[in-house]
This record gives sequence, structure tokens and C-alpha cells, in this order.
Amino acid sequence: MVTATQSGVGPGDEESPEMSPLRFHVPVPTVRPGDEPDFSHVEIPPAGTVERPPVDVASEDIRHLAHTIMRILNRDGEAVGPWAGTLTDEQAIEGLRAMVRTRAYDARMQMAQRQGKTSFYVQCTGEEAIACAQQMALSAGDMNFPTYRQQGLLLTAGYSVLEMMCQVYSNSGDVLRGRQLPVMYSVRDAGFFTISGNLGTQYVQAVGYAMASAIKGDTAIASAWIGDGATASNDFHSALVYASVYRAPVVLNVVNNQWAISSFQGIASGNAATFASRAHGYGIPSLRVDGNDFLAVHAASRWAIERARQNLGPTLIEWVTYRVAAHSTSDDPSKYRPREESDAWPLGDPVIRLKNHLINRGCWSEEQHRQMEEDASAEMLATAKEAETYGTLGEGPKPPARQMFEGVYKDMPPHLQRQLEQIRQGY
Amino acid sequence: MVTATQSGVGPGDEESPEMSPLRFHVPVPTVRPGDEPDFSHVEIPPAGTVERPPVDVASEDIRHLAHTIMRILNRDGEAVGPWAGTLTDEQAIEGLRAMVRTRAYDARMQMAQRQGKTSFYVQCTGEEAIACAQQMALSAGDMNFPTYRQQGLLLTAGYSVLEMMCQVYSNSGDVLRGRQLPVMYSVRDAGFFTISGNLGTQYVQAVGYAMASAIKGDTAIASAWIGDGATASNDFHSALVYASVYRAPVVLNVVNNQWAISSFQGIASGNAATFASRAHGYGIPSLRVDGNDFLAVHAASRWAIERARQNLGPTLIEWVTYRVAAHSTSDDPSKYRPREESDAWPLGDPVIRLKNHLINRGCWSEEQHRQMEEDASAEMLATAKEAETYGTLGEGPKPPARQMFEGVYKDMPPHLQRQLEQIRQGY
Amino acid sequence: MIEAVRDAMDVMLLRDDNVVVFGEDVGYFGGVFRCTDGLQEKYGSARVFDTPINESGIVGVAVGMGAYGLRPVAEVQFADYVYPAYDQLTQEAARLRHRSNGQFISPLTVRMPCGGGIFGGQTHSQSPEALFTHVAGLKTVMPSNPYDAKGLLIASIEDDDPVIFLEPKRVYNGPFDGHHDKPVRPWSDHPLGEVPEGHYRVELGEAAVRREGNDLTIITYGTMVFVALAAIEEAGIDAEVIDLRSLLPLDIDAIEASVKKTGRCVIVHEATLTSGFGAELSAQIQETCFSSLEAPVSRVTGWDTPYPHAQEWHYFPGPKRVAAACKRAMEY
Amino acid sequence: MIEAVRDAMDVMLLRDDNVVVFGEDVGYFGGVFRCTDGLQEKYGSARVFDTPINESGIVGVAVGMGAYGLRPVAEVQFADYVYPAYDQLTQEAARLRHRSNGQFISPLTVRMPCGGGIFGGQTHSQSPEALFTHVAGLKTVMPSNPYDAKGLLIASIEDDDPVIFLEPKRVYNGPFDGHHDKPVRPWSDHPLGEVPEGHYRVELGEAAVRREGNDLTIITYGTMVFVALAAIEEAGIDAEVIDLRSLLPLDIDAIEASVKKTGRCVIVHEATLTSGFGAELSAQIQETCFSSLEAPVSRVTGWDTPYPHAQEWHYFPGPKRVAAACKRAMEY
Ligand SMILES: Cc1ncc(C[n+]2csc(CCOP(=O)(O)OP(=O)(O)O)c2C)c(N)n1
Ligand SMILES: Cc1ncc(C[n+]2csc(CCOP(=O)(O)OP(=O)(O)O)c2C)c(N)n1
Ligand SMILES: [Mg+2]
Ligand SMILES: [Mg+2]
Repeated sequence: MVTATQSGVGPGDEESPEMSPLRFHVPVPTVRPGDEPDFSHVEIPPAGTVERPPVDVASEDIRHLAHTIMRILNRDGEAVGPWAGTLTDEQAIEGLRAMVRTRAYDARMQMAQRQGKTSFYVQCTGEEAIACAQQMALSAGDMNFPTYRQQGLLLTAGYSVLEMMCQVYSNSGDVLRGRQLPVMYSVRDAGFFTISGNLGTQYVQAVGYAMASAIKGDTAIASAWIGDGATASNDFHSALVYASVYRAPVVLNVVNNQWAISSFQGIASGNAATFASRAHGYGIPSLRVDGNDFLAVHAASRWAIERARQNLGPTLIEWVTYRVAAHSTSDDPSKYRPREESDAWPLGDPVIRLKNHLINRGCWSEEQHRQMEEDASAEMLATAKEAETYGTLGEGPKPPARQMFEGVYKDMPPHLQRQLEQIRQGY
Repeated sequence: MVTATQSGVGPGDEESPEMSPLRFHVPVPTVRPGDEPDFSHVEIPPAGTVERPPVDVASEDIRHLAHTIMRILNRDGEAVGPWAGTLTDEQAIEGLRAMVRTRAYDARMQMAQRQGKTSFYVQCTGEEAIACAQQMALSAGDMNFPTYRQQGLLLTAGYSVLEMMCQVYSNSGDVLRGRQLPVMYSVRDAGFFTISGNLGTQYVQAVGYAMASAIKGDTAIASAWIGDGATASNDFHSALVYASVYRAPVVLNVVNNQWAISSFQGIASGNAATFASRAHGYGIPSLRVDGNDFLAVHAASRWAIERARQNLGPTLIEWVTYRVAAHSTSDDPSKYRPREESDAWPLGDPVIRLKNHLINRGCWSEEQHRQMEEDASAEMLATAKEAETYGTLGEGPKPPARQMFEGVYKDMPPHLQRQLEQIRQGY
Repeated sequence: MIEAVRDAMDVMLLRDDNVVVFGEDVGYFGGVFRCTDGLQEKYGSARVFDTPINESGIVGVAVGMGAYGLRPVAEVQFADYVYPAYDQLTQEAARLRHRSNGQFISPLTVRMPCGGGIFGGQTHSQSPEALFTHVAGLKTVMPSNPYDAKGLLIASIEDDDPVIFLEPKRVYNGPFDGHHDKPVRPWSDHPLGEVPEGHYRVELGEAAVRREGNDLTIITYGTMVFVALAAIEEAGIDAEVIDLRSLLPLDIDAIEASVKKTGRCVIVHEATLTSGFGAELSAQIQETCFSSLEAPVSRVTGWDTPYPHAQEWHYFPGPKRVAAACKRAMEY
Repeated sequence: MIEAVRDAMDVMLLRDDNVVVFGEDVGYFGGVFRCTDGLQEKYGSARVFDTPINESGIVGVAVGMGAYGLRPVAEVQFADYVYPAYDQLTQEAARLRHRSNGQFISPLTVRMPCGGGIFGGQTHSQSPEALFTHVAGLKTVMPSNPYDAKGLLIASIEDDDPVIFLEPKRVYNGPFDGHHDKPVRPWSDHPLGEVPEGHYRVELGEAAVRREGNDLTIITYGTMVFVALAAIEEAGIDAEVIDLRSLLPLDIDAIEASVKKTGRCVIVHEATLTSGFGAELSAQIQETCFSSLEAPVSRVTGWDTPYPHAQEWHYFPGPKRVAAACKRAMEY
């Protein structure tokens, strides 16, 4: 064999004085089950203190906005500061209703899963403001690319609760023909893209959708959704790269609800920077916003949407919120975080905060609110009953076996026709 | 089928006044073949003007360093500013020799490819300072995860040129047994990880290597290499996520040589931010450095390496440079950029700049330099002749067919034994 | 089987300082299927830790760690999420030894729950084994029971090459026989549920004959082993049932011996038909046993569709379908 | 064949405003193989453009564009670099229609040069077709000549489902017959090099009989078509040679008819053997033609190793190996 000759400088020239052993670092949350909840590390500026830049601001001029939290509703329920005023009281009441209905829907479907009527359910408790308020800021024709925790988009868009429930039940009325896991809705007409179980993948698809609209010279924009945990996924990066390079008209939402199943957000962020600041390295302007403040969500969404419509390109928004419920019906959060943690969450509950604001405005009352909640519960109960007439996963009529062969391709190719024939013959 | 009921707020509430058609944006370089070269968009601060922070500085306190260019060598060949002084004159002369040998090696192998002695070659012309100076700042035991354009690492580390050439020739002396494409070296003992043809993949592997060293409480660090174009790859993101979360002792090099085959760097960056600033969203400190300034490369590398060794975690460095040669022997750059562009590159040639510095210091002369270049050419010519005695891809002895079956697994499983038997029998 | 898998990691973490275990929710929480429960507490967070949600990164850092000298055992939360890591697995881990001529190796084990039967829909039910058996440099393993799971996992962790370790989640809690409407039988009721303490190996590349028989050979692995056994028992067929355990390396000798004896062969797997691993088995069997075959080698598999939710049990190749295929083979 | 591929895109860009073409170096430069040369100049950079080096993103944005209503034609620079996009292709593009019940579709065509024979080493030589044929929802196509390349590419672009379009780069410039030491014959010398102007389709799922014969059937596709033709000519074997053109959907009728006629079959492909597409072909052939087979169906393929550099022609299944397999089948 060839032997090595030595004619270079070689490594080892540097005898660093600092050759002490390295240490492995793994981020840990401040508290674990049994500990006192502690959110002292979440710095929360007073409402109304963050400036509202013009929509055509340069990314580099608002980098600091990724390191604060934009808030409108103060402790007294007043809407304060330069971002306030994007919604009338009537609109805010409609927003409140959307959140209340979303919560009632969740409660009903969670119960249905516990009763064995379906296999799986995911609640969005505590995060309702984000989807509901952003949907109000979008226009017909725009397309959301949601995760499993954005049911608020559909409820706000006025989509049929009955159809949502039939999807959750995987029954004979399911528009997705029983093919998809519960909560993986797809509603093109309501601007709601078909959800994938694979995290992150759709973030970049939203960018492609927005690019397509721009290529055609249309006006529709896209809104992309991802969780704090899934920002670690590769598709998050490819989305930001493509959005930045082609200045796609897209809103890049990061819902930071502090948890990704059992992993606190530090396992995604390294606790080293905010998710909002991820955008800067791509030259994408970003905001960090109180996700439990309905008015702030609406105002920030509107700002980002306006940027997209005016050909100013993408905006990333980190919504600071908290996942109050379990990850899903398959999860028990008391195994990894203090039970009382959600009560200690300093940004409060989005429904209560908006309710208090409206009461403070004099256009709403506890009585009206109770009524609204009762109406929502009644609506969900009645609709669930109706949905059950189409069957549930456990009982009653179901989508036929044939449905799994339909739609694999536009036209069923010969090999699937053969297999469909085989299943008919009991192969 | 179930029919939709309407009880939400619905999209379309927002009748944005700004519904003019969207436009699709594709970044374009300032010039194309036929145009005058123009680098007026590359802002170059004077040498010596960028501060040198302490190694334990917080990422957020040096964000501005990602938006400037750290330089030591000024126009007069003087080393100026707070970063200067990490190399003695003798060391700088050795560094010069490493660069000159690298260039001579490239010239010889480029010629060999043109003569049909191998299938493929990649030069690093103009970028020699980056690999050569960083290698001088590394220590024995550290591991580089290089791309195909870091041959300077091996030449500086004193690895056998003969073995490098045998690899390029895929001949009977090839330590990689003819399995790999030319220039895809692998030299564990010289701290040079086996190169993959797939861009980006090894960036995150470097992070894993560094994590392993930290897990074991050892002292070795890793150095990861990627090009401007390949920063768009998903592995770039996963590397930064993992490096940030586990504070891995790794240097994350981005060699921004302005081009990725025919695509200018704006197709990767969107022209919207620097590659250095990508690090900020992960809380990783970063520097942007004149990659054609040998002293600056060494000083910045040392700073980053010291951070890694002191358990301060990863550092990202964007090396601003220019790919003077074609992408590879399969490429003709005159198709997509002005022929004279490299002459116009404002950061000059790294060899000439270091030479002038040493002459200015009074420890080097044009004569000595000419001699060094002649020696290097002679060395490469002689070694190439020797390598050819082991064969070339075109002629002479070759690694046997059996070698493709070896090393697929540690022990050859039965199915490969059968196939090896078949090939012996002329199947 | 969950305990067996955990036990294998426990044994290896204790024996070998270079073993590290990581993945999403694997550390403090102990994994969504509890396969790593208690390991972080026992070995510390430098040996057992949570990762970001980035499977490509999980495997990417594992490749780097393996090159350094560690022996990473990575979990992908569901096999359905391995695809982002497909490049790192097939182009990097699988190639490292070959392209560096042994300077660097990839002694990784990548564990992942696979298969359906839990109403997981298209993204919690897949069986991607054939996508790995096509890749030179990878080994692919799928145990069907606790005893094998522990022994194969130990052998995989000790293996100096990258191993894809598929855990059929439907048999995590018992030997599921495809009768989804019947109560689940726990592993404690089954001899293969008995798992010896400490270190033992089940070698990669050795199939197990689960039942000897003369009329026909059923070749299968994972959950389908018990489905096949139930099918022939109910149909009264004297079939030989081979549990492959490892798909690559493949125990073609065991297959050949059995098929030459019985002359008939049915292959059963849960993955989709076209280009599934059954295709390779069928091809090899007719290459090696051509003159012994009295009937075509047939395949009972998942259909060539995404794994549906409501139609789960229509998709799943249950005992009825297996029995019908056996009868067709017998009557050919 | 490069011109034919370009011509197909040109025709479709002109006919359908929704067609967009993109990929790495595809825009201004016209592609590293020049397949898109001149198209950006002709149709503008909103229709034909360069992308960042991120294949996952290329396919990811294509999925979004397709859902919007465009008809994306994306290039992956080498098939060896498709793996980062494997998740987007197999879990997203392939599933969109099914899981949305037709609300959203993925009418993408993803073009990529594949195969070896150009000293590209392990990362510029792979043939990953079998990794796509296992995935429900994808179609997989590989032309062997300019006429088919144009007609199949037009049919693929017009197809409302995602198509993996593999271009065997070794036949870009002529019908390479495996004799690498002989001068290359250009396409202008070959009838299949004649490409009609304008729009025409070669339907997906229809194989072509390249040569009729009686002794044996060779089933193959891509570069290997010409290798197989050369092999039998030199060995004087009267084989029928079937060029599949599309692997999924598969023209099993054409295969069945031929194998039932000849009773013998050799499958030839360049991809590695184990779990290659040849396995599926072999399985289906013995399922459908069992009683007609007079010899085992055999496979001549690349070895189960990474594609080597120096040993390229040992790896490549050249005419000698094909002829030897045919003889073995004849003499069985
Ligand atoms: C690619 C992929 N990897 C892993 C999973 C499993 N998984 C489902 S949800 C989840 C956590 C997601 O957390 P986050 O993104 O923060 O969203 P959240 O649930 O908090 O809304 C994980 C790991 C998956 N669905 N897809
Ligand atoms: C995953 C992958 N995609 C595409 C390629 C083809 N390719 C090889 S080099 C190259 C350009 C790389 O540019 P850059 O990262 O800037 O590095 P440079 O060549 O400038 O050093 C491309 C696209 C590849 N090797 N791997
Ligand atoms: Mg979360
Ligand atoms: Mg470059």
C-alpha cells in the first residue's frame, strides 16, 4: 500500500491551553411533576407597549419585535396601544362566539372519544384565540395549511359542525370516507387544507400554494401553521428558504404552546432564542404576539396578511400560548408537567380575557356569556346526536371497504381494480 | 350526504382594500455573461474595524457581527485590529506554503482529468485560505466534516499527496479501493471525515460527532463545512437545531463563494439576509469573515474553536469568498457569469494577499515565493508520476471487482457472498 | 414486548458505556409507548435523552456519534415518520463503512413501532420494511414476540452495521391473532412472552420455524406470525410457519428447506403488495425452489392503498384472507 | 433524448399556462444536462426558474402549487438526490387525493436523471424506481428512447396524479448497448430517435415489444433495453424484448402474453437486486404464468452494493451477463 508522507503543517500545532473535558448539555424545563409551576422565565411586557410598524417595514428594522410580546388587552380588559382597534365590538362578540363554540365542540368530541365513539381526539383548549381570530382576518379564497390543533379555523369559517363530527366519527357521513384519522379534516371550500399526520410537511406546501397564487397573478394568500415542537422539523427550514427566496405571500404561524407532547419548548428552541427570531436569518420580518389575546391575534394577523397582499412577502408570527389540555386522547400530561401548570400560565385564558374586555366595553354581560356557552353546548350536543345517526367508529353505518381503493389515483389502475375484485370475493 | 350549515363568522369578512394582483419574485444576480462584473452590492468594511468579543459573549450581543465582514489584512498588507496576532511569521509562511501546495495540487489534478486520467475533479481556487488556515487552528483528534472543496484541509494536515492522487485516479493504490468518486477523500487519521456526494448531509453528522465527544467527556471538537448553496438543504437546519439544543462543540463553517454551480448566492439566501445571520434564530453566535484573508480565517477559527473547547457551544462562521474556477470539470461558468468576474472580486486572492503581508513584514520575498511555487509544482508533478505507477482510471492496475462487495457490511452476508461467487463465475 | 425492548436497552446501557438512547419523548417521559421508561433516571440524561422533532436530525447525529465510537440506539416515534430520515439512513449510515473503506462505521440501531391494527390511520400504521431491504448496507429486523425482541435488539445494538429495528406495535401487548373483536391475550400467557434476564442474543439472519407442517409453507414476520398461526389452526391446514425475524440478512436456507419439503408457499405481510418484501421472497423462492413448486407462490398483504382508518380491518390481512390463500395454494 | 425531454416541456408550457418548470440550475442555465435550455428565455422566470438546493422543498412547494391548480414539472438534479424529498413524495404528494377525497390533487411530474455508466460513483448513478413502486398513489415511468421520452413526459405532465419520471442518463445521447469501450452511437442513427413535432402522448401503463421472439422473454426498461437487445443479438437468441416504459401502472397483460408464449423469462434492470423492481415482476410473473414456466424467472441486475467508481463496468449488468442468464434459462 501507499504510505503517508508528511509535508504539511499538521493539526496539533495548536496546543490549546483549554483542553478540559467537554460536558454534554440537555435543556430541562424549570419544573417537573411535583414542583411548583414557575413561569418567571417568560418575560411579559405590559399591553400596548409594542410599536406597530408600517407594513412595508424592513425585516432588519423590527428585529426587536421578535424578542418581546405584542399585547393589546391589559389586565383591566382594556384594549390599549397602537395595534388596537382592528375589530368592532360586534365582530369581537362574533369572535368570542367562535371561541366558545370551539371549546364546546372540543368538550363534546373529547367526551365522544371517551365513550368509544371514535379512536382519537385532539383539543385546542387555551389556544382558541389564535385560529379563531386569524380566520376572521383572512378572506374568502385564502388557504390555511393547518395542524391538528386548528379546528377553530373551521368553526370560525362557518363550516358545518355536523360534517366535522362525521369526520371524527369516521362514519357513513364522513366526507373523507373514513380514510383519515379523526380531526384530520379537509375542507377546500372553507380554505382549510387537508391535514397530514406528518408534522411540518405542510408548512412548505403552504409556501408553494402562495407561490402559485403569485405566479398566476391572483390575490389569494396562504396561511401556514406549525407547533413549537415541529419548528425543529426540516420542512420548517425549507418553508422559510422558499418563502424568503420567492417572497411568497404567506403567513407563517408558529403556535408556541410550550409543549410538544412531553417535551418542553426548550427541546426545540434550545432555550437560546425565540421562535420568532428564526425568521431573521432569512430576512423575513417577524412578530411575537400574545396568543391568548384575541385582539392581538387579529391585529397581528391582519398586519401580516396585508403584507402578503401587498407583495411584501412572508411574515412569521410566533403566538405565545399554552397547551392547557393533554396532547391528545392518547396522552397523560401529569406524567411530565405539574398538574396545576396551566392555572399558573401568566397570559390567562383567551375566552375569559375577551369576555372581560367586552363586559368592560359595556356591550356584553356575564349573563349573555353564560347563555352563549349554553347555546354552544346545546348546539354541539344536538349536532353530535345527528352525526351519530350516520354511525360512529364503534357502531352503525360505515364507509364501505371500496372507499380505500377509490381516490388512490384519479382513475383506478388495473392492479387496484384486481384488488378491489379480490376483496369483493373475500380474498 | 351531509350538508353544510353556516353558523360561523366566515372568511370574506375582511374586504381588504388591497386586492391587486400578486407578483412572483425570483432573485437575479446583478450581472450575467456579457455584462460588466459588479460587486458594488458587497459592502466591505476596512480591515481592523470589527471588534473581537470575548469567547463567552452572548449570541444576542454580537448579532451585528453577522452583518459586517471581519478583516485583518489591509490594502497595504498590514495586519490590523483586535483580531490580528494569532500567527507567528513562521506559521504564516507555513500557511502560505499550504495554500501554494493546494493550488499546485489542484492544477496538477485538473490537468490529469483533462488528460483522461480520471473522471472528475474539483478545484478550490481562490478559497484556499479558508481550509488551510482553519486546519492550522485545529488540534489533533478534531474532526472535519468537509465538502468536496476542502482539499486544503488535507494538504495542510500533512496528509500524503500520493494517497490523495491515488484516490483521484481510482487506482490500485487508492485507499478507498476505487469505490468513491474522485476527490471524495476519507482520512480518519488526518481528521477528515469521508465525504458524501449528497450536499448538506454531513453538517448534522458533525454535530452528532461533537455531541458524542461531549457525552464522553473528551476534548475533541468537530468542524462542519457547507457551501452557500447547500445552506438551503434541510440538513443545515437540523444541524443548527441540534447544535443549539445540545450546545455541541462544533464549528459551523459556511463557505459563501457566491455560486452554487450556476446559481448565485441569492437563490439560497433570497438576498435578504447574510448566511451568518441564520445562526441567530438558534441562539448561536456567528461571525462573517473575509475568507480570502488568511489571518482573519485563522483568528476567527481559533475564536470559534476556543468557544467549543470551553463548553460554550457552537459558532457559525460565514466565510465570504469567491469561487474562481468552474464548479467542477463538468461545468462551464462562462454560460452563467461574466468571464472576468473573478478578477473583479473585491477581496482579492488569498495567496497574493498573504504573500504581500509577509513581504511587508520583511520575512518573505518575491524570489522566495517563486521558489515556493516552483517547489510545489515540482512536488505535485513528481507525486503524480509516482501515483500513475499505481494506475489511473484510464489505464494500468485497478482495484479489483471484489472490492465493491467488501465493506458493504462488516462481515459479508450470504447474499453478497453468492453474488461475489457469481461475478467470479462470470454471471 | 415493551418490557423486553426496554430490557434490551437496559442491558446494553449497563454493559457498554458507548450505548446511548434517544428520540422524541424518549428521555424524561420514557417514550409514547413507554419503551424507554425509567432509563433516563437510571443512566442520566447524557445517555438517554429527548430530541427535537426532526427524524432526519436524529439519524444524522446518530451517524456522527457512531463515527465517533458511540453505539446509538435511536427511536423514531412511528415508522410512518422515518421518511424524513430516509436520506440519512440510506445514503449516509448505510454507506459509511463502504465509502471510507472501514475508517468510519455506523453501528446504529434505529427502532420504530410499525404496523397497524390500532386505528392509527395512514400515518401511524405503516410497514416500510421493503424500503430498507432494497438498500445495500442496511440490515432490517422485525421481531414478533418478546423473547426475540430482546435477543434481536441486543444483537442489533452489538452489530457494527446500521440496523432498522421494526417493532410491530400491535403485538406490544400480546400475540394478536387478527381477531380484533376478541379480547387481547397478554404475553404472560404465551411461552414467547418469557424473557430471560440479562444478556442474550438472537442472531440476525436466522429464521424460526414457529410450527412444523407438511402441506404448505407460510413465510411471514411480525404481527402476521400469529395471524398465520390462527388462520391455519382454524382452517385445519398442516402448514409450516416460518417467522423470518430478520429480513436482511435473510435466512434463505430455512425458507428453501421448508418450501422444498412442502412444495407450496404463501407469503404474508401487512405492508402493501406491490414491491413489498413479499415480492423479493417470492422471487427468491421460485429461483431456488422452482422444480419443487406445485403451486404458484402467493402473497397475502395489505392492499396497495394508504392505510385507512374506518376500513382498518378490511385492509388488515386477517386470518380469513390467509386461510383462503392457503386453500387456493393447496387446491392448485 | 435531452432534446425530446425539453421538447415535451416546451410543448406543455405553451399549451397550458398552469405548467411550471423548476429545479436546481434549471432556469437561467438550463439544467446541468441542458434539459431545460432556453425555456426560461422563452417562457419567463415565473414559469421556468431556479430553486434553492433543497429537494424536499422543491417537491414540497410543488405539492402546494399542484393543490392550487398548477401543473408543476420539477427536476431533481440526480435521482441520487431525491431522498431528501422522499417524505414529501411518498407521504404527501402520493396521499393528497386520497386523504382529501379528491378536494386536493397532486398533478406533479418529478423528473430525474438516473442510472450509471458515466463514472458518477455512488451518488450520481442510482436507479431508485423500486422505492417508488412500493408507494400507493405514485406512478413511476422510465423511457428508454427519445420518442417515448417525449410522449411519456407529455402524458405524465397531463396526468392528474404524481409521476416519478426517471431519465436514464446513459441513453441521453444515444442507444447505449453496454459496450462501453465502443464509440457512442447517436440517436440520429436510430428510428426511436425520431421525435415528431408538437403534442403526442405515449400512455402510461403500456409496454412496448422492442423485438418479437420465441425462445424467451426479456423484461426490462431504460438503458437496459439496448443492452438486452445487444446481448441476444450477439448470443443469437430469439428472445422477445419487452420495454416496460411505465412500471406503475404496469402492463402485466403484455408480460403475461409474452411469457405464456415463450415459457421463459429473464428480467434485467440496473438497480440493486434485493427488493428491486425485478422482484415484483418475478413474483407477478410466477403468479400469473406459473403453469407456463419452463424455467425459473431470473434476474440480471446491479449487485447489492453501492454503485462503485472504478468498478463501474463490473457493477453494470452488461450484455455478457444478460446473455449468460438467457442461456441458463434456455438450458434449464
Ligand atoms: C414527522 C413526525 N414526527 C413525529 C410525530 C409525532 N408527534 C405528533 S404530535 C407531536 C408533538 C408536536 O408538538 P408541537 O409541534 O409543539 O404541536 P402541538 O401538539 O403542541 O400543537 C409529535 C412528536 C409526527 N406526527 N410527525
Ligand atoms: C442533495 C444534493 N442536491 C444536489 C446536488 C448537486 N450539486 C452538487 S454541487 C452543487 C452546488 C453546491 O453549491 P455550494 O453549496 O455553494 O458549494 P460550492 O460548490 O460552491 O463549493 C449541486 C447543486 C448534490 N450533490 N446533492
Ligand atoms: Mg406545542
Ligand atoms: Mg458556493
